[in-house]
Amino acid sequence: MDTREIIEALIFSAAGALASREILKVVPDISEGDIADAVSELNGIYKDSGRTFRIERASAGYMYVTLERYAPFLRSLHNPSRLSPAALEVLAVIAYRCPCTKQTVDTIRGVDSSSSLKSLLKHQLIDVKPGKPMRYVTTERFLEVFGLTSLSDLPDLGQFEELFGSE
Amino acid sequence: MDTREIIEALIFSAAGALASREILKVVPDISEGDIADAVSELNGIYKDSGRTFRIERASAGYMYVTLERYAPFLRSLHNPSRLSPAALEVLAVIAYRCPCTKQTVDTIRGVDSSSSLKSLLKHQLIDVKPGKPMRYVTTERFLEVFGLTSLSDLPDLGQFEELFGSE
Amino acid sequence: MNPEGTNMMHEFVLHLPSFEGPLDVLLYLIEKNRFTLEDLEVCPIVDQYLAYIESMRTLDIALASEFLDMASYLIWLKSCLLLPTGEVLDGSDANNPVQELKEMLIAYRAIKQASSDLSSRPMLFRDRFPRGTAHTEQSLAALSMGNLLQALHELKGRTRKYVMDVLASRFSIHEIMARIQGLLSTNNKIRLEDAVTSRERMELIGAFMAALEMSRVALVRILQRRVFSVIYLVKR
Repeated sequence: MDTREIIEALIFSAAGALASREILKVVPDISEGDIADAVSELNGIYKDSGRTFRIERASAGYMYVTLERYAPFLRSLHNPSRLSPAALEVLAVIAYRCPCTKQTVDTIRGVDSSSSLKSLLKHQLIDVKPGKPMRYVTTERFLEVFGLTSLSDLPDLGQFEELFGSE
Repeated sequence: MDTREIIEALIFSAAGALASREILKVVPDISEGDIADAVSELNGIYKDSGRTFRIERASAGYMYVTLERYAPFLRSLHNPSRLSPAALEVLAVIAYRCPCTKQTVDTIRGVDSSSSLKSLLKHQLIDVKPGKPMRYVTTERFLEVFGLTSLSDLPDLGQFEELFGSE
Repeated sequence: MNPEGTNMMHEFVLHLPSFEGPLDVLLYLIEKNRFTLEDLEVCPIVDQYLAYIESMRTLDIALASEFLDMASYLIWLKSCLLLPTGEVLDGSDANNPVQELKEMLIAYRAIKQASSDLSSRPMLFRDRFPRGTAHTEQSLAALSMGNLLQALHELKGRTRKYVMDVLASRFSIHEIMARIQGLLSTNNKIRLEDAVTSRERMELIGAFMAALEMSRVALVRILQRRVFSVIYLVKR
């Protein structure tokens, strides 16, 4: 049996992202690089045969996602919950400034952010960092949702970082 | 866009089996027969390109399954252990209130917590403290899972309630 | 109200849902006046902001307190600019209030930009959908602090007041009293610190209060030979 196909079956059957180390546990004698190669070969096959999904590299590993152009059809099936502009702003502050307190978020936005923080916590896009005072950080889920492999993938905000050093 | 591909994306993104009527809602002007045809064409494509999964017709609708011959690999894939919402509640009570008796947990939750306690013990997230009455404490593993260095790292509950209690 | 004001009022009403806060309103006004943040004329912006607040009030639209806070801040700022104090507010001084406002706006504009960048990325569950999974229970590996806190919060919503009273203190005096009683069932005399299981100050205080309470209801006698020496609890 081909290693590539075993890797496909593994990622396919996983609930959510599958970490490379999980794959390495099951398929011995291969490297991280072999997995990446297999994944790009598989994506090539999907592309050539007109498939509607690809394997994506997420922060936590590999996961299957559908192509963007099918989203209009899928949305009606999933009824996705939307993030409000306020929640997106809060998320942006936390992403660029994490860990940070609610007070920092409120100060930068000029308004109270309680309800956005609540909704982001519920969606697991942010988490509470252990310790006091209570500070917020973005989650792996956040990276997955926005297709980032790490926070350093975020575009540079220039002056912003100068204005606010991290807490 | 090809109807067949839309059907593929729909079944692909569904949690579990997807009923034909759900597909008919999204893709108008097709019949049940068209869906069945599309599915068998897709399965043909998967077979020809050596894919490890097929779409199967189940009583509840269509769903993706991996081929049987990959099962040995999938079984050895670490099956992530899961925690029910009830167990999470019990864990939270014990974390903030340890050491505490089962009776305390039950009183706070207003329901019997036996099975949750069992599951938490099995996952080594809590442990029994020697002595009488039997009292529960969180474990090192608990600290690991939540990224805490000690219980005093737990976020301030009052601060969290300020945020969440404002409804 | 003058025609211009009425006009503005309608304009604001049309735009209202998209303002995320007072800073957002200010950025909108700055753009509308074709000012840049670097070359900002404060007075017209202040006036227009105040007109906005006024029109909202006239229309009986509830404004978040932040909008009013900003209004009073801007009035103060304008008065600084108008007073002939001789001080020059040219943006070079770190304590310059105009500079402070500019920095607030620059930071907010950066965040607005960042949030629109985020929103323009192909988002999971909006533009890309993961392969479906039927799991609804939380995977142990994905557990977060937020999950734990939310679990407690939901619990509180269900069982109301009692929970928080109990959870507010990690060391209940009743529990420590029960512990002391347990210890005194096998010994006639114990040290106060034997009733303490952690090294936390709060628990020690709790144990002391428990001892006082037990002494009050004549369950124990408290003995201490000298100041700061060991405190003993003796069964009565």
